[in-house]
Amino acid sequence: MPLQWVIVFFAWAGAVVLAAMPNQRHATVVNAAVSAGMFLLAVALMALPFEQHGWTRTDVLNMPFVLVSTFVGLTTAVFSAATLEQEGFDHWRSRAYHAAYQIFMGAQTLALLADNLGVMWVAIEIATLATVSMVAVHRTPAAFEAAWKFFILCGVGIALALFGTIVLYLAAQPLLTEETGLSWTALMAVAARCDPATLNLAFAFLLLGYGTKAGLVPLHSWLPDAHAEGPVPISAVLSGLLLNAAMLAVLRAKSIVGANPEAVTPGPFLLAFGLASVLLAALALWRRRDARRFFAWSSIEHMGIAAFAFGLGGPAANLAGLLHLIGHALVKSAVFFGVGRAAQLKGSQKIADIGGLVATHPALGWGLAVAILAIAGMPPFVIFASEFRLFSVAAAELPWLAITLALGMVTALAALITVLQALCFGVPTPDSGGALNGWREVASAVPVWLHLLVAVGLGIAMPLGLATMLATAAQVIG
Amino acid sequence: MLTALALLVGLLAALGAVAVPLAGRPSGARLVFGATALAGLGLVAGGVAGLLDGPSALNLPFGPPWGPARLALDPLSAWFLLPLGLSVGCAGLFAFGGAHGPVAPRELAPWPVFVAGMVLTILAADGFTLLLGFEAMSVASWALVAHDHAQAENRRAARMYLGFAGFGGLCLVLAFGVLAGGAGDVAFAALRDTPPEGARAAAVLALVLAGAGSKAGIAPLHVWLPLAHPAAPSHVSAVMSGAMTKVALYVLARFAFDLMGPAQPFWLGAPLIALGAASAVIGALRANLEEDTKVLLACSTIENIGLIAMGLGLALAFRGADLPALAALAAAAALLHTLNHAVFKTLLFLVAGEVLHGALSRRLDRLGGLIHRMPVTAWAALAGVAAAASLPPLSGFASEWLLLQALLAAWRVGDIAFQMGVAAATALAALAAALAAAAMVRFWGLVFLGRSRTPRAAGAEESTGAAQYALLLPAGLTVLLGLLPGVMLDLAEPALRLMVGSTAPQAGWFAIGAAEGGARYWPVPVALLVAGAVGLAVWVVRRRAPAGVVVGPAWDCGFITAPPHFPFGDPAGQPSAAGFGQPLRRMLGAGLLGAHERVTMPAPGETRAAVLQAGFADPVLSALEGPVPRWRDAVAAQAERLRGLSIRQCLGLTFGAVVLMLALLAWLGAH
Amino acid sequence: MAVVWSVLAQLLHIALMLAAAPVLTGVVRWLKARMMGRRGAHPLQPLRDLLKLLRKKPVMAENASAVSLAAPYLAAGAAMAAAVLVPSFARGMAFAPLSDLILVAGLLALGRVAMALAGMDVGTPFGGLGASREMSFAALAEPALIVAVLSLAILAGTTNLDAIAGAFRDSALGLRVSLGLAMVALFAVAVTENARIPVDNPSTHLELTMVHEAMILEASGRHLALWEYAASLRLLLWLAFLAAIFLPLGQAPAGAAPQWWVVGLAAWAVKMGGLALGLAAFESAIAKMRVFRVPEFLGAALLLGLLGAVLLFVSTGLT
Amino acid sequence: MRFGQLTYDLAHLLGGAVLLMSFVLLYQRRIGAVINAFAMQGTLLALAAAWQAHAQHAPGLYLTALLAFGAKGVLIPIALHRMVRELNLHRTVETALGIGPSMIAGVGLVGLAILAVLPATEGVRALAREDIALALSVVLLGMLMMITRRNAISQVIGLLSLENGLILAAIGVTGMPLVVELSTAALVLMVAMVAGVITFQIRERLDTVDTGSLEEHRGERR
Repeated sequence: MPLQWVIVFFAWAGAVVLAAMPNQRHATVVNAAVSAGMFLLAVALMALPFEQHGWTRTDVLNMPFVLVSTFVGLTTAVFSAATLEQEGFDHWRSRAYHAAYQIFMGAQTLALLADNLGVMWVAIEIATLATVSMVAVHRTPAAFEAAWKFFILCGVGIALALFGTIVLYLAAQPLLTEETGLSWTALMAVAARCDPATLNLAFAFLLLGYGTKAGLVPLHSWLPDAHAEGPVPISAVLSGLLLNAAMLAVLRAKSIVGANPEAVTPGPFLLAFGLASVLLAALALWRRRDARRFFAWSSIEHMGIAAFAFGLGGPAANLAGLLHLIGHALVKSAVFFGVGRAAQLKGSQKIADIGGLVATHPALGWGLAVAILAIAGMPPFVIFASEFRLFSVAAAELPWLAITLALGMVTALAALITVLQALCFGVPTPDSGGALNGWREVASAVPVWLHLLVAVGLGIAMPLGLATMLATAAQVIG
Repeated sequence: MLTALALLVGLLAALGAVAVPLAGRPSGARLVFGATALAGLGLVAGGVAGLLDGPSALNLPFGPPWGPARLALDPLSAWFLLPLGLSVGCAGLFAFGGAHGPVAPRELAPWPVFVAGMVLTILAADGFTLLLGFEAMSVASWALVAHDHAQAENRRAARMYLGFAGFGGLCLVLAFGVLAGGAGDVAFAALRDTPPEGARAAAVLALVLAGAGSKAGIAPLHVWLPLAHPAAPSHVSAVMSGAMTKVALYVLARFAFDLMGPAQPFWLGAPLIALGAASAVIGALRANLEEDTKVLLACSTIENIGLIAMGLGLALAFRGADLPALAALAAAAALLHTLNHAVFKTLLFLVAGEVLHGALSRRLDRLGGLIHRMPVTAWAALAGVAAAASLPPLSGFASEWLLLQALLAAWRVGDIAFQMGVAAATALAALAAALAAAAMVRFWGLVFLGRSRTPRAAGAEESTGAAQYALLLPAGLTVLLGLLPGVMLDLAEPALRLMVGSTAPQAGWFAIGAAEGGARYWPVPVALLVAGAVGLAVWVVRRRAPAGVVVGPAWDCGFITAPPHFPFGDPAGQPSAAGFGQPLRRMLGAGLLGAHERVTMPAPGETRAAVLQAGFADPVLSALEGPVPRWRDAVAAQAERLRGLSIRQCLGLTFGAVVLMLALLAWLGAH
Repeated sequence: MAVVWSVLAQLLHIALMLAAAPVLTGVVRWLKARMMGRRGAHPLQPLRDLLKLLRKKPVMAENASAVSLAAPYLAAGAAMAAAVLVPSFARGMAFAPLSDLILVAGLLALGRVAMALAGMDVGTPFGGLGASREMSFAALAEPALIVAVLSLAILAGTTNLDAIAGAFRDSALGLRVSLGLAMVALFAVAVTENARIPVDNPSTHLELTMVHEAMILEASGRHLALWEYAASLRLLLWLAFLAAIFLPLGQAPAGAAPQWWVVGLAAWAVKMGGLALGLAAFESAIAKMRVFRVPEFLGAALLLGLLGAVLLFVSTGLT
Repeated sequence: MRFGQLTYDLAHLLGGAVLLMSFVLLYQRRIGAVINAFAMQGTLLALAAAWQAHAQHAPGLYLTALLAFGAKGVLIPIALHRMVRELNLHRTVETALGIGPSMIAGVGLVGLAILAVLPATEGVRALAREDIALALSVVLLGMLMMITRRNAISQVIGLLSLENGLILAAIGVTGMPLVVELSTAALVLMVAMVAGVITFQIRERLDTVDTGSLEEHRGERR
């Protein structure tokens, strides 16, 4: 079995084992171990030559995401191991949670690695099903509500994506053989000769379908609630990983349509969705009272920024978009770790109930503060680099849109600062339990700082190999 | 030299990281502050060396994901290292002297990072590195502004501060983008190759004005300054005012005089002159009305930044009108005032810090009579105050003299509209300078003269040692810079050549000149003349008048004698901060700052006291905290209606998107 | 040789200014008194007052600081230095290169700040009130002054007083509306700076209106003498300044031989006498205005100055 | 395949019938009739799949046909009928948009679908074009049903009908790889959704799990 599949089935095998483990403490450790294994396997995969292999492919576009996604998966598992007792699971729910986590991780990795668009669709569907069950795991009315909304909207979304996939095949059908059918590699090869109108139709549905999963306005309604109601680690992986997988799917579709000169230019659509997302999210941020929902809306904003970058197109803007996705995955999950931990300590995730974290919990408070600064685009984190790149390109090519986008971002920035100061500064609010003992306290803060460290490294001292990969990938998307 | 400076940036950043564990140790803070003081010295050395040597460039082995970070040291950046170094050096020394025992890590760690960010901004040779330094500087100083975050007003200040910083950074990125023109290469060398023209040039300037201007405190983006400065520790406010605003002006100058190329029309300078004049007047007027020492000084900073911006704008206009000698004159005024203001404003903020430390208040109405308790501080402050009031022969006068000369020659640009505008700007500059003098008299008089207004002020204690040297050093420099502006202009010559391609009129080391053969200002002879006149007066009086004085009580002006529990006299018998500002509040404040006074008189027979309510509000701040959030909330409330949708209606949105998309495709297919 | 003459002229000028200051004040007072139908004190009375004050021991408040001791000397010194720089009977004196208009304004500001600080030193209500009003009025006078200077600088090409006087005397500039407007503006500034009617009343101690006197209420003895002397010097230098620019006739040119000085001295005496008469007439004719009307007075002066500059741009087509 | 051939005509006919059933779904006012119409649509879809399996010589499609018939023709309708009976739900369809306007909107959507597919050049075979237009119409009508009907059952059926459209598209494309797998996966999704409806005992609408608890959490309005 090629290594690509080994990773996926490693996770799924882990899921089976975890489903059978009655002891929650052991399960948390095993969960972390499986995630560590996945990360190591992903690193090993980096060492192999990039190629298309059956239904999967490794290339410059997806490998950085695989690496980031397994890394975030690992740190999330560590955070989860440290703080899971706070979620108050009985052993059934613990089993379900851990199994679902690994099913999700396997499906997520498969979605990134898939070359066959059908396989990618199936992987995203599995990931959705797994996350729906995780969002609902608390079984509170709000959690059910969030999970249900997530399920319905994303269900329709991925149904649309399937329709798009089918139409895409139809567009390329006369030029494809049964063996290569639905392979992205093969589709790219023949894209220029496909029927453009059918391609347009396919793109519309793929964009709307996967765009729903990526949380682009106006398809975003599921996102804030789903992020806010599940266990803390789920918010982190939803925001950090699932959105990226969906965005990558959009990119794959965009690159195919973009390769056909007669088809519509996909850029303006992405620009429109991106701008709408940023503007709406920037406004919505001001109305939030719930900390996790607040940062979920911030995810919508950032997906909008990435979509805008990809809509702009060209190597420079695409690089900005890719960097932004990677940076967002790292930093937003750090934010969710921090804010989730704070909510555990304060016994509430209302912004008004959390305050003065830096005074009472310096490591957590400052970690959260720095992470929010990073998500707001402050240096030296990678999001700063990506936003710099994006705006420096956009200002020249589409100045008015760039200014509109900037307006949205300033509005969002002001909201982020307000919330940052509300959460971290001021007079501390009283804790209501939630203390962790010994190593757990440390292990709950380490992921935050680790992510920030990596984000700094990627921002101002990215390894040359990775930088080259991303630059090449930016050209592939076109 | 550049390598050494780059290493210095790295060391400072590392010091920031090390400061976290160091903060807990008794001598940790002293170590950090001492190191930054030395770094300030190094920066001055680097600046002088950079002005004397030629330009140099350096590519760092790391940087953004798309290329290396580029550094360069040319005369312009070298010149701005001087105010930075002096300000940081003095502030570091002051903090070193004031640090006894452990300091909270949040107050210590951002400090070296703040300095590193400023140096990096100045050394940067590509857009990314510049923004990296710029925003690092902003974020680090934000942390310092927020260090005492238990106070709601400090949080408000920090929020406003960081918001402005983010806005400014974004504008600068856009400016780089417009300048780079789609190529995406933001290295300065590449930017210089494609100078913008027409609307693009105007767009770049507008964006830079918004970006760098918001950091420098140019109206109408100045409102964060008076909020943030009192919240930060004193040595930080000193550097924020003395150096950070200058770093922002450096960015402005770098764009306007270097990156945008020399072939720009003269009217590009007009917005700078207009906004500079507005800042100068607003800042100086507010300085006359504020009642907190640091806020007052921050407003004075706005005024001085406005004057420097006017100088830069004039230089731009002269360069565009092909008047290189006058351009050099205006640029010289701007550069010299940058340095002078950095020194005297650092001094004044450190004085405010020393007063806060000694008398435990920043409020003018709680101080008074400190010249008796803190003589060294008082006399050092007087040097700074006199310079800020642009009195000869101190440093502020020299640079404002140059600026006025440039303004008086601005009619040579030719365009009648420009001439009329600049005539008005001249009047405003003069108004601002005189208002600043009034503000400085108010500051020094209320803090150091008169009688103590509170027991704490009466028991104030002065620091000794390093903190005192940190006041005397810039005070001495203020005098020295005032007496020898010619030397500094000689030193600035390469920078002027870079900015406008010409040098300021040469007038030797002891004079500065408006033009070849034009008016001259000779500080040393003037100082000698005044000294001689004073000496003559002393001599005559000594000869004719009996020695000694009779000491008696001050005339109470008809007030009843203060009761015994007021050992320092009745505080109400002294002019208050608000009372001192009253004439200007009535004369100018009503129009410019919406100042108001309302007297509530009790009805005859009532025992209630009459109440006088007076106040003012900066219109920009009122807008930022009033209508703007209201509009935002109104729009947000509309947007929020999307959120109240049921799942079915959300699906409706998806459905609508599908239908719209299909309709669009059908339409596109038909056309 | 020229150097020697210029030094000599300068020394003569210094002596003249120092001596003429109290006399001018006395003359103005005397003229005013005569116009109001009083006999008036002898024109030399201010000089006698000064000598009397010098002999008295000053009384100082308990909490006065060194500022009260030093400020009178500084103010007098600054006024002297400024007076030294304003040309009187001759041009091209030794200090001519120093005599910059903006510097003179700066020296006057130095004296003003010294006085304001002295007023605040003891912490009496009047001192602070006077200081606050003085600085506020100065803030409004300064733009009018500089705008008037703008017109002069445009016509003469420099802000050097000596050079401006020379340019106005030598080159046939003729009568210009702009110059007239600038003169009115400068006159208004002069009135304000010297605390004359209608801005302030030099002979009142009415607490609601006074500005200048309020600051030196605490001064006595030699200190009061210095303050009074500085005020006299200021009046002299302003009138000399107006005379040098707007009435340049009769001034001895630069490097001229001493015989020209006699002419210059005579012309200067006449000019100053005329100006003193004009001032006295002006002061007798109008009433003191309310304190908060002063901004309008100075604002009008500023606008006139600006108008002058703009007319200059238009009329001469300086492009 | 060209016009006039039996293969084409029958495929077209079956596709048209599926679309017709979508209209029938929109037209029905009673829950029971809606469920029955849906069962009918599922059966027709199964038939279409079987016919395509025969025409394309793709035996895998027989499996799809079998699954479609089993799940949508039989099991899901039975489960929904039982649910209606046991939970004693309203028997009438509550509409957010009346039946008449829904029908008009439906016709409009079909027009839109045709317009959207129309630009496809003649290079694409006619069948595929027609087929995709039909499938797109079914998808759009399914969505329309989801958003214009207030009952949970109607909404679920709208979703299922949408999915029928997907399968119709998938089976119509000759040589579509993974078609069985994809259709199965889509079915799993739908079954999970139906299971969700049944487990959560959603009575009235998909929005409501328990209306009382929503305000506090979702709205964040205070």
